[in-house]
This record gives sequence, structure tokens and C-alpha cells, in this order.
Amino acid sequence: MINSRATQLDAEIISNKRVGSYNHMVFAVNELAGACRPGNFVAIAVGGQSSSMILRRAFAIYRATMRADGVGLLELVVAPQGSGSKWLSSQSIGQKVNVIAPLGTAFGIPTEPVSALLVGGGYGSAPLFALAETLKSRGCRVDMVLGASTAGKIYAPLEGKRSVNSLTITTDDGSAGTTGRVSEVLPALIDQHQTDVIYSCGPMAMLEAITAISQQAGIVHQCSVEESMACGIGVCMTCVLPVKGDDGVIRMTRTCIDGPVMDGNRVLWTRSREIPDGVWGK
Amino acid sequence: MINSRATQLDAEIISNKRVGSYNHMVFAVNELAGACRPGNFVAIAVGGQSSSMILRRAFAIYRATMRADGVGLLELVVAPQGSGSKWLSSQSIGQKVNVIAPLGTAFGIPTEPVSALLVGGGYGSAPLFALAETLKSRGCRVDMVLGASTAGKIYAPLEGKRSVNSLTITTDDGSAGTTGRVSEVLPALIDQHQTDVIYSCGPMAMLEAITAISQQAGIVHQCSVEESMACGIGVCMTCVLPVKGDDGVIRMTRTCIDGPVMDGNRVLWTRSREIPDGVWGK
Amino acid sequence: MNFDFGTSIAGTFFPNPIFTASGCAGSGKELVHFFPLNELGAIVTKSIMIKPRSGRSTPRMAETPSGMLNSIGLQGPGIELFLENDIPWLRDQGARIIVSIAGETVEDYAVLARKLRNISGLSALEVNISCPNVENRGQVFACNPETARDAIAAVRRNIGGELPIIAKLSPDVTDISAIAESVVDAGADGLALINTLLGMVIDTNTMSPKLSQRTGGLSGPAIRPIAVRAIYQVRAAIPSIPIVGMGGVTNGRDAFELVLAGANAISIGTATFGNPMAAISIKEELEELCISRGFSSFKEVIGYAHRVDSTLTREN
Amino acid sequence: MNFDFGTSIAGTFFPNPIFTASGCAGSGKELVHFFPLNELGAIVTKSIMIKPRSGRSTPRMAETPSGMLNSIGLQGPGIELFLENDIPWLRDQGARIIVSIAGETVEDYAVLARKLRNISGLSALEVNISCPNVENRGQVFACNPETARDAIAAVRRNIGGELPIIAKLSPDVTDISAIAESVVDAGADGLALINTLLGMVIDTNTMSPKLSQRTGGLSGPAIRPIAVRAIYQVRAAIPSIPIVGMGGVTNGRDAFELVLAGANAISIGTATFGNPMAAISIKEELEELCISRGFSSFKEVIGYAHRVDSTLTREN
Ligand SMILES: Cc1cc2nc3c(=O)[nH]c(=O)nc-3n(C[C@H](O)[C@H](O)[C@H](O)COP(=O)(O)OP(=O)(O)OC[C@H]3O[C@@H](n4cnc5c(N)ncnc54)[C@H](O)[C@@H]3O)c2cc1C
Ligand SMILES: Cc1cc2nc3c(=O)[nH]c(=O)nc-3n(C[C@H](O)[C@H](O)[C@H](O)COP(=O)(O)OP(=O)(O)OC[C@H]3O[C@@H](n4cnc5c(N)ncnc54)[C@H](O)[C@@H]3O)c2cc1C
Ligand SMILES: Cc1cc2nc3c(=O)[nH]c(=O)nc-3n(C[C@H](O)[C@H](O)[C@H](O)COP(=O)(O)O)c2cc1C
Ligand SMILES: Cc1cc2nc3c(=O)[nH]c(=O)nc-3n(C[C@H](O)[C@H](O)[C@H](O)COP(=O)(O)O)c2cc1C
Ligand code: FES
Ligand code: FES
Repeated sequence: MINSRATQLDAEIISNKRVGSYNHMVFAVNELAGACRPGNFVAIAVGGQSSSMILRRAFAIYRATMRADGVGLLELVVAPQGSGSKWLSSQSIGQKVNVIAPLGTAFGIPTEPVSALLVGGGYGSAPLFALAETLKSRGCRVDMVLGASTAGKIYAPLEGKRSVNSLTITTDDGSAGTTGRVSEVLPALIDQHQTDVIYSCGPMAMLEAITAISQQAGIVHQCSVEESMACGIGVCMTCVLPVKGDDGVIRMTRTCIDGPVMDGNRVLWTRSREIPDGVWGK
Repeated sequence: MINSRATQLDAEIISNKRVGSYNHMVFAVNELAGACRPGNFVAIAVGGQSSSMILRRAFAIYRATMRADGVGLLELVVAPQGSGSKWLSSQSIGQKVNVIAPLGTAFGIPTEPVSALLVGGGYGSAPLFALAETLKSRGCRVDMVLGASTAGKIYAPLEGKRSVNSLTITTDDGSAGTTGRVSEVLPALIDQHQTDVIYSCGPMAMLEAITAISQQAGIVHQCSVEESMACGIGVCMTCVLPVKGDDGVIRMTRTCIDGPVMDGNRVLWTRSREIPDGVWGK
Repeated sequence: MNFDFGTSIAGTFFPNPIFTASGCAGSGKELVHFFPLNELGAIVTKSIMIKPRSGRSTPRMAETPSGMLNSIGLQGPGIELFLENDIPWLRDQGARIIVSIAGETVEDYAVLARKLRNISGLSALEVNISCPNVENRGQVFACNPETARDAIAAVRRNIGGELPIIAKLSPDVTDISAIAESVVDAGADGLALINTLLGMVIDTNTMSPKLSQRTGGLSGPAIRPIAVRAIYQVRAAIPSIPIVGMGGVTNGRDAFELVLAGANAISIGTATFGNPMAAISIKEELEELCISRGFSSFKEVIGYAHRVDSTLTREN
Repeated sequence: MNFDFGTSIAGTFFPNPIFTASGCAGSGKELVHFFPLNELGAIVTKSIMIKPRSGRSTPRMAETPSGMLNSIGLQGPGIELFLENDIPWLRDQGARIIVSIAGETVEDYAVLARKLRNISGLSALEVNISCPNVENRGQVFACNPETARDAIAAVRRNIGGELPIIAKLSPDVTDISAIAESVVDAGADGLALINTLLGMVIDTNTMSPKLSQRTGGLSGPAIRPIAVRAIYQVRAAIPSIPIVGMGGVTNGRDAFELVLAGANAISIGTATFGNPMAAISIKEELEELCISRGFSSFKEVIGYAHRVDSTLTREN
């Protein structure tokens, strides 16, 4: 089912700052800011009127807060990659964009204090800081690992760092932190911090690698996946992944409404262009 | 042949003011301003990057001047009608647009002082004011008739009015000047001012009506026509009209390079969807 | 204004002519979050097959200039679960229901028609014949007058009763009027025009086709001129056949254009992905536009661009 | 970098693979104002017929989402004046010339071929068979394997010598590979893919078709996914045939996409209308892109998306 709080509205850009390789953007919204949970995403129309880009772009919510004056603030971390994200990140303050939010599932918050390890790749760190705050407020231990190809692609703002007990950084080129991939430092960290649950967000290959590690360690792994989405609201069936349901049946499951946060251990990660055997209806 | 001075460049918008139903827009260009003649037009790319509008829009040059500091100024009168003109007229000062200018033919300037009658319909008045100035400077008498459906669609700025000996206004709804169409007031004005040459710009039906009157009166009629143009530079063949050449042969003639200013008496005005008989190659 | 917005397809009445397009609204369970489903003329459900289908692997979509490619591969739960879960739910919403079916063999279409013949509360059956025919080298049924006819005839023979059959055609053919005539001959009561066009996008980073199955169906505003042409041609060839028009309709103006070309109703597909409320705004804009042009009923607008005077003289 | 940007079409060498598209550059007399014509691989001239043609009445064009319709109706001076005025001028420019011809009967194609057989300085002949065949109910030659074959065979029989024949195909067919095989059989040395798709726009103010002839050809970025698919399909069906690809190419990335699909050269059509320098920038961007992807010659890129590994596993 679609996120029951999903609302469509025009939101004014009230801040747009370059941070490393990304743009940190703030949008003025209404009460919907209060309806957003860590892990939810938004879908934004790009290109303006008479744009050749007809589909929305999905962005993880970095932070959503209500100001005292009743204005809601929605914060995103946008990587200017292709035409849509470049358009969005080049919009000026005062411009309005059409937003649907909040969409999708949120990270599950444990009822007991646990030791949580948050793993982000590139802009995949975006939803993890709000999650860290929530976990902290529930008395959890929060360790964070952020990886990227290079230092400029690590998104880790100061205020974000405050809400974690430890922060490990890896870069492929060694320009910051440990040289290598996040998956290489994970086993030791899990050991060291006695991790109970891993939360992750980043490229699919990273999520797959983390799943292997979490299965090995026998711990819970909630990951936020990223499949191409045409609609973001569950009607087009483009965004699916093979996922095992509660009933044990593996279905092609919509990551826009049954995700983006999913149980990593239930996803059938595959790089083949074939539907894996065992999927319902293959 | 294409206007030999045609140049392509990015031009910054330095003024954009609403005047009645139109936007008077000023663009900073280079020396090409000095190359523009009354009657020439420009072709502007609209919609920005990743626009679904792939074709340029043509606009008559309202004025083109060189400032003392070497900056050229290009002035246009834009009617926000469809998506392209609405986009252009909603651009802010400081934005840049890609312009090709000058394009097309110019109004022929008589070598002797004559009595000239300038007739404009709607934004068709745009190229007539610069023409009036030139004619005045050559010692011509210049009378002007402007018509439109309603008062807000008459474009006649104060400084423009200064360069004409008389100005007659007609509106279909009588909200300004004489009620009716320009063609209804023309015969009397031609008589009164002993008109030697008519210059006109406006909807095709108006140009056709003026042609009938000028033929009746046996006087020269230079009109600026407006056909849908895909390229504006003579390569696509979309903008043609049947026009009699010097050799007496009627050819489907490109109005973007052999126009927009044409000898009205040589155009075979037709509202039929058939090629008129007698056209070469029919 | 007392504008009559109703339309009918082969005797079935719809209070307004705006439908969803098959595959672009699921079974309505998500859209109902944005508007009541009975505000639309009808909900056309995603094409359903006999058995559950996983569909294709991802990537299943690619954006293109003013359009998109999709290759979902008809993912769905199969007719049994569909009848058990989706139909009763849609009926509860008060929606008018058009069920879209798809098969891989002529017999599939027959079986699906039999499963549906006794289901109450359906307004029409849309027969998606843009599916590979496994018995004929995988050639799409809709691409050949004979196979198109066979599929529709199988439905006709098995459906019984009054349920109108709407045959959905592919534009990927040399002569769409010939296909239209063939399926009308075989018993189609109406036509749905157009399905997607076969296209491909190559990812210039991976230097391979972007979609996992290489090709996909092109939809969205990019194909609207093709849809208008197809509707106009078929309306001219078979003046009396009801047509559900679709292809790139994004606003009221676009819908009006397809109706002028000859559509009796309009399905909204890809536009919903850009704006979940698209169908509702299109409905409102279309009604306003018809009224502002001086029409007193929607039916007068259908095929209005075919009137003789207009195409002979040029308006200025 | 020592990148080899040359390409060849049936034995004729071109220093770079960027051509103009027929009908989108006239005979080069206007574009030369913007760049020297010999900077392009070749100038493909507007399709020429035997006699002078007025073409159709206006409006001849309508903009569409990411595309446009045109119905010029092959306006032109006829082959005699063309050979007298345009060819010598183009030769003087040092341009490599591909002459496009069009006919209304099979005999027209034969006549045109004979007129051109002894003209020196031509690089190839492009045969536009997307023309109504007056001897066959006005059906377009390119829409039927037999009539397509007849037109090409007539050129083959009459052209003599070494001049490569490039058959230009229409995408408005059920099976473009079948048409491709048919014309290659009849003696085509290469293929040009794709011509425009038949479309229509209805003006919602006049409520009539916008173009004077109602329908027109759809070109521009909107049709690029169709072009990529057609090129990919035909390249797979006839691996060795040279293909001049076109359809919505606006920048180097787009050109690269069509080359990956299988094009040996790229024609630039509608993009020139939006930007007179389009072909030149595309040429530069394409070369840079090929180099940045690690290719050392353009020929390696042609059809690269067909390599086996890439289409079986998914890259991330
Ligand atoms: C749940 C979710 C959360 C996301 N969160 C963020 C975020 O916080 N910050 C951020 O910068 N980006 C995020 N993305 C990616 C973002 O939605 C865009 O896909 C990305 O910005 C590229 O779009 P583009 O318009 O720049 O590229 P284009 O090349 O113009 O995109 C063309 C199409 O492909 C799709 N596409 C391209 N790349 C991707 C990708 N990597 N993943 C999914 N679809 C893709 C686009 O959505 C679009 O439909 C997220 C995506 C998803 C699905
Ligand atoms: C020589 C010439 C001079 C012009 N001068 C002016 C001027 O000074 N001020 C001004 O406001 N407009 C002028 N126009 C009209 C202008 O070029 C646009 O056509 C008009 O603004 C409508 O474009 P649009 O994008 O708003 O409408 P859209 O509906 O988006 O246009 C779609 C397409 O149709 C064409 N089109 C639509 N209406 C017309 C029209 N009336 N004439 C020609 N083509 C049309 C457009 O150029 C475009 O290619 C001139 C046109 C020509 C040919
Ligand atoms: C994601 C997607 C899925 C589709 N699935 C179906 C389908 O299951 N059955 C069908 O008949 N058409 C299907 N279509 C085609 C649409 O119903 C419609 O004919 C086409 O997209 C053109 O309309 P549009 O441009 O408004 O989307 C699908 C289209 C899209 C984009
Ligand atoms: C205005 C116009 C005129 C054309 N005239 C011809 C022609 O004379 N002969 C021909 O073979 N193709 C003609 N074409 C088709 C183009 O050569 C090309 O195949 C098609 O436009 C697709 O490429 P594009 O999207 O780059 O324009 C014409 C296209 C346009 C837009
Ligand atoms: S993006 Fe459309 S169903 Fe998920
Ligand atoms: S607009 Fe292209 S030839 Fe005139």
C-alpha cells in the first residue's frame, strides 16, 4: 500500500548550497514534514513546464522538520548526475517545484536500545543522519560507515556527525579515510561494536555485499534500495526486485511502495538480466 | 541567400517589461546590432536545456542600437501566445538565450523622399517604428495605422509615435480609435496623404486585404509576412509562399530568406489548402 | 452550462470519457489514495493473463525525450487471484470496470473470455493483442490481420452476453486500418488506439541496451502525433466504430485533440506517472474546453476534425 | 590521441561519419554560411525528382513534443536544374556529395539513376523510397517488400559503375528487417534508417488538422528510440550491411547511441533547425566520446552494443 500520508504540493526552494559533489537543498512545505520518517523518499517533477523530462525523480529525505512558525522544512541531498538532477540542483531560491512526499517505507526502529551500524554509499548517507538521531533518542549505540569513490562524494555534515558514536570513512581512491570499499571494513566493525542491526543505503552492488556480510554475521539488515522508478506511487511496476514475502513466496516486489527500505536478507540480489529461478510466475 | 550578417550568439536579457498585452524585451548583443535593418527578424531558442520545444521562434526586430560602450541592444515585442513565447516572456533579467540575428530581408528604403503609409496589425507594429525613423531621416512623410482586436493589443510606445506624422488606430471592439479593421480606413488615408508606398506587417489576412487596396490604388506594397518557420535559415522549406519572381515565374518561395519582407503585389495570397494554379512545379 | 459529458462504447454508457490506460493504474488501489475512482469514466485494469506472471527483470524502464520505454512483461497475479481480489474491490469503489486481458495463444484468449463471461459489474473487456504469439514465432498478434482476427474471434465466441469487446491495436504496423477492419470483422465492438511503439535506448555508459530485455514500448507525449494519426485514419476507415483513444495525453488540450480526431473516450497512461491527479485534471480541462468551444455535448466533438469544410479551406 | 574517425559505406571512404540528412540542409547553400561543408563526412542533398515540384501548400509544419511534423511534399527544381546548379557548386565546396532521389513510379527511379550514372564527384546515391507509388494506390514504396525491391532494382539496373546505392527505409512498417532484406537482395549497398513516422496534429483552435495535407512526417528526438530499435534490429538481421543512421540525433551522446546500435554513419536532420551548427558540434562531441570510452577507431564502435557479454549480464 502507498504511504498513507503521501501528499502532492508545490514547495518553494529556500536554500540550495553546494557541499562537496552534492547540493544540499531545503524546501518549504506544510505539515507533511511532520509525516516524514527516516527512509521515506520524495518524488519531484523536474524541468519545468514544457520539459522533455516527463517522469519525476526520487530523492531520499535527508531531514524533515517543522519550524516554530508552522512551516515544514524538507531537506534533500542532490547529486547532479543526469539532466533531471542537474536541473533541480540549478534551481534558484524562490523557485517552486512540485513534490509528492512522503513516499515508501521507513527504516524500522527497534523498540529496545540496540547497537546499530549505519552504512552509506555516496549520497546514500542522506537518509542515515535522521535515522541516527532517532536511534540515538531511543538509546541505541550508532556507528556509521560512509564510503564513496572519492572524498568529495562523502556527504557527512558536521551536525550529522554529532549524532553518531563513531564514524568510519572509506574511499576507493584513498582521498579520505581508509582506502577501499565499505564492505571491507564492515566485519571488523560489527565485531568491535557488537552490532545488532545494520541499516544501509547506497548502490545496489554495495547493498548486495552488505547482505552477504550480515547473513554471515546472522544479523538484521535493513537496506534502502534504488531501482529506476517511473511513477513512485505503485502504479507502473517498473521498480521491482525479487523479494521473499512473509509467506515464503518470492515475488517481483515494488520498491516504491514496499520499499525503498527492505529486509536485505529477503532480497534476491541478482546482476543477471534473467528473472531468478523460484520467483512466482516465472 | 541567407542574410550575410546572420550570427549566432548567447544574449543576456537586460530588460523585460509588460506593455499592454505584450512584453518589451531588451537583449545585450554585440556588433550584430549594427547589422540589423528594419524588417529583419531574429530566431530564438526557447525552453532551456531539455526543453520539449525543439524549434526556434521568430521575432521581428523592434529596434537594434549600439550603445556608446560598444554593447549592442536588440529590442523585441513579444506576445505571450503559446508555450514558446510564454517561456521567453517569463524569463528574468540576467538570463541568457541563444539568438540568431539578423535574419531575412529588410524593408526597402526609397532613395527619394516619398509619402509612406505604415500599417501594423497587433505586434506587427514592432518593426515599423525603426522603419519610420529611417524613413523620416530620409525626408519621407510617414503616416501610421495600427489595428488590433482590442486596445491592449495596440503596441505604440510614446517614443515611437514621435517619428510619425500621423497615427490612426483601429480596434475591432472599438476600445481605442476607430471601430473596425485597418483595411477600412486605408483608402481614405492613401487619398489624404497621397501615399506613394505602403509598408505593412501583421496577420496574413490583413496583408492580403492591404494588397488588394494597394493594387487598386496602383502603389507599391512592401509587407512582412508570417509563415510557420522550422529553421529560419532557409534549409527546411516549411515557410514558403507562392511568389512571382522577376522572371514572372511563380515559385513556392522561402519567407525566411527571401522574406519576411516581400512585394505584396507579387504574393499569391490564398486561403485554400491547394497550391494555386500556375505555380511552378504544380 | 448544461454540458452533456457522457459517452458510450458499444451501448455501454460512461458518465465521462476519461479512463485510465491499461498498465498505468494497476487495479486502482494506489490511485484511490489521490481521488475516488468513480470520478473517472472507467478504470481499465492492467492486462491480466491466465497464470501468475513475474514479468521481466529490471531495468524495466528508460526515460526518453518527452516519453519513456517500458518492458514490464505483463507482471500480474493471474486471472483467478485477480477476480478474487481486484474485481470485488473495484466494485466496492463504485468504479466502472474495463478488464484488459492478454494471452500467448488464441486458446488463452478463449479461456480468459470464459472466465470473465459470468462476472457481474464489468463495463467492457479490452483485449490487448500486442502480445507475442508463442505459436507463431513470437510475432505479436496485433501485427497481422489474421492473428489479430483469430484472437478477437476467440474472445467473441466465448464471451457470450452483452459485454462489449474492445480490441487494442498496435501502431507498429504498415496499415492499421486493415488490422482494425479485420478485428471489427471478427466481432470487436470497439477499438483501443494506440498501444506503445517498439523502441530501444542504449545506455552510453554501459554501451548496452538499457532495458534488460533490450526493447520496450514507447509511450508519452512523444507518440501523440502517431496516436492522433492512427485514430483519424481508423475513424475515417470505419466511421461508426467506437474508439478509446490514448497516447501521450497529458492535459485537456491533448485529450480534446484525440477526440477531434475521432476518439469516443480517452485513456490516460504515462501522464499519471508524472502526476497522480493527471486523469482528474484532464477530465476537468477537457470539459471546460468543449464548453468554451461552444459544444453542448461531448458526442458532438467526437471526430469533429473530419467535417468537410474545415479540411478544405484554411483558417487564419 | 590518434583516433581514426573515418568510416566507409560500401567501399566509399568518408573522413568522419557525420552527414546531413536529406531535406534538412537543402543543397548546403545556406549552411555554408555557418561552416565549411567539407568539414562534414558528406552532404546528403534534398530528395530530387525528375521534374520541378512545388511541394505542398502551407502550413507545412507543426511542432510536437520533442519533435516536429513536416509535409514539404518534395519541393525542388527537378533533376536537370539540380545537376546544373547544385552539384557543381557542392563540388566547388570540396564537399563529399550523396544525392538523394525520389520517384512516383519505378520508372522514375530508373530515369533518375540514368541521369546520375555519369555525374562525377558523387560519393553515393541515397534512394528515398518513402514516396507514394502512384501506380499502386499511392502506397509508399518503402512499406512493402515487393515495391521497395522494385524501386531499388530499377536503380541498380540503371546506375552502372561503382556508385554505392543506399536505400532509405520507412519505420512505418510491421517488419523493417524484411524490407531491409528485400532491398539488399535487389542490390542496395547500404541502408539509411530511418525516415520520418506518419503523424498528425490537430489544431485545437481551428479544430482541423494543422498541416494542409493533414498528415506529416514526425522527426526529432521524440523518434530516437524508434531509430535506435530499427538500426539495432537491422544490424542484427544483416550484420554486414552499412547503415546510415538518423532520427532525433541532437548531440554527440545521441550519435554515439545510434553507432552503438549499428550505424556506420549518422545523418543530422531536425537538429539543424534548432541549431545551424548542430552537425559540427555533434561531430566534435562524438569524437571526444569515442576517445573517452577508450576506442581507438570509430569502426570499433559500430554495433558495439551487440557484443554478447553485455547483453547477458547487467552492469551496475
Ligand atoms: C528511492 C530513491 C532514492 C533516491 N535518493 C536520491 C538522493 O537522495 N539523492 C540523489 O542525488 N539521487 C537520489 N536518487 C536518484 C535520483 O532519483 C535520480 O535517479 C538521479 O538523480 C538521476 O536522475 P537524473 O535525472 O539526473 O538522470 P537521468 O539520466 O536524466 O535520468 C533518467 C531516468 O533514469 C532514472 N535514473 C537514472 N539514474 C538512476 C539511479 N541511479 N537510480 C534510479 N533511477 C535512476 C531517473 O530517475 C530518470 O527516470 C534516488 C533514487 C531512488 C529510486
Ligand atoms: C517573421 C516572423 C516574425 C515574427 N515576429 C513576432 C513578433 O515580433 N512578436 C511576436 O510575439 N511574435 C512574432 N512572431 C510569431 C512567433 O515566432 C511565434 O510563432 C509565436 O510567438 C507563437 O509561438 P509560441 O511558441 O508561443 O506558440 P506555440 O504554439 O508553442 O508554437 C508552436 C509552433 O508553431 C509556430 N507558430 C505558432 N504561431 C505562429 C504564428 N503566428 N506565426 C508563425 N509561426 C507560428 C511557432 O513558431 C512554433 O514553431 C513572428 C513570426 C515570424 C515568422
Ligand atoms: C508502464 C506501462 C505499462 C503498460 N502496460 C500495459 C498493459 O498491461 N496492457 C496494455 O494494453 N497496455 C499497456 N500499456 C500501454 C498503455 O495502456 C497505453 O496504450 C500507452 O502507454 C500509450 O498511452 P500513454 O502515452 O498515455 O501512456 C502500458 C504502458 C506503460 C507505460
Ligand atoms: C523538413 C524535413 C524535410 C525532409 N525531407 C526529406 C527528403 O526530401 N528526403 C528524405 O529522404 N528524407 C527527408 N526528411 C527526413 C530526414 O532526412 C530524416 O530521415 C528524418 O527527419 C529523421 O531524422 P531527424 O530526426 O534527425 O530529423 C525530411 C525531414 C524533415 C524534418
Ligand atoms: S515506480 Fe511505479 S510501481 Fe514503483
Ligand atoms: S524556415 Fe526553414 S526554409 Fe524557411
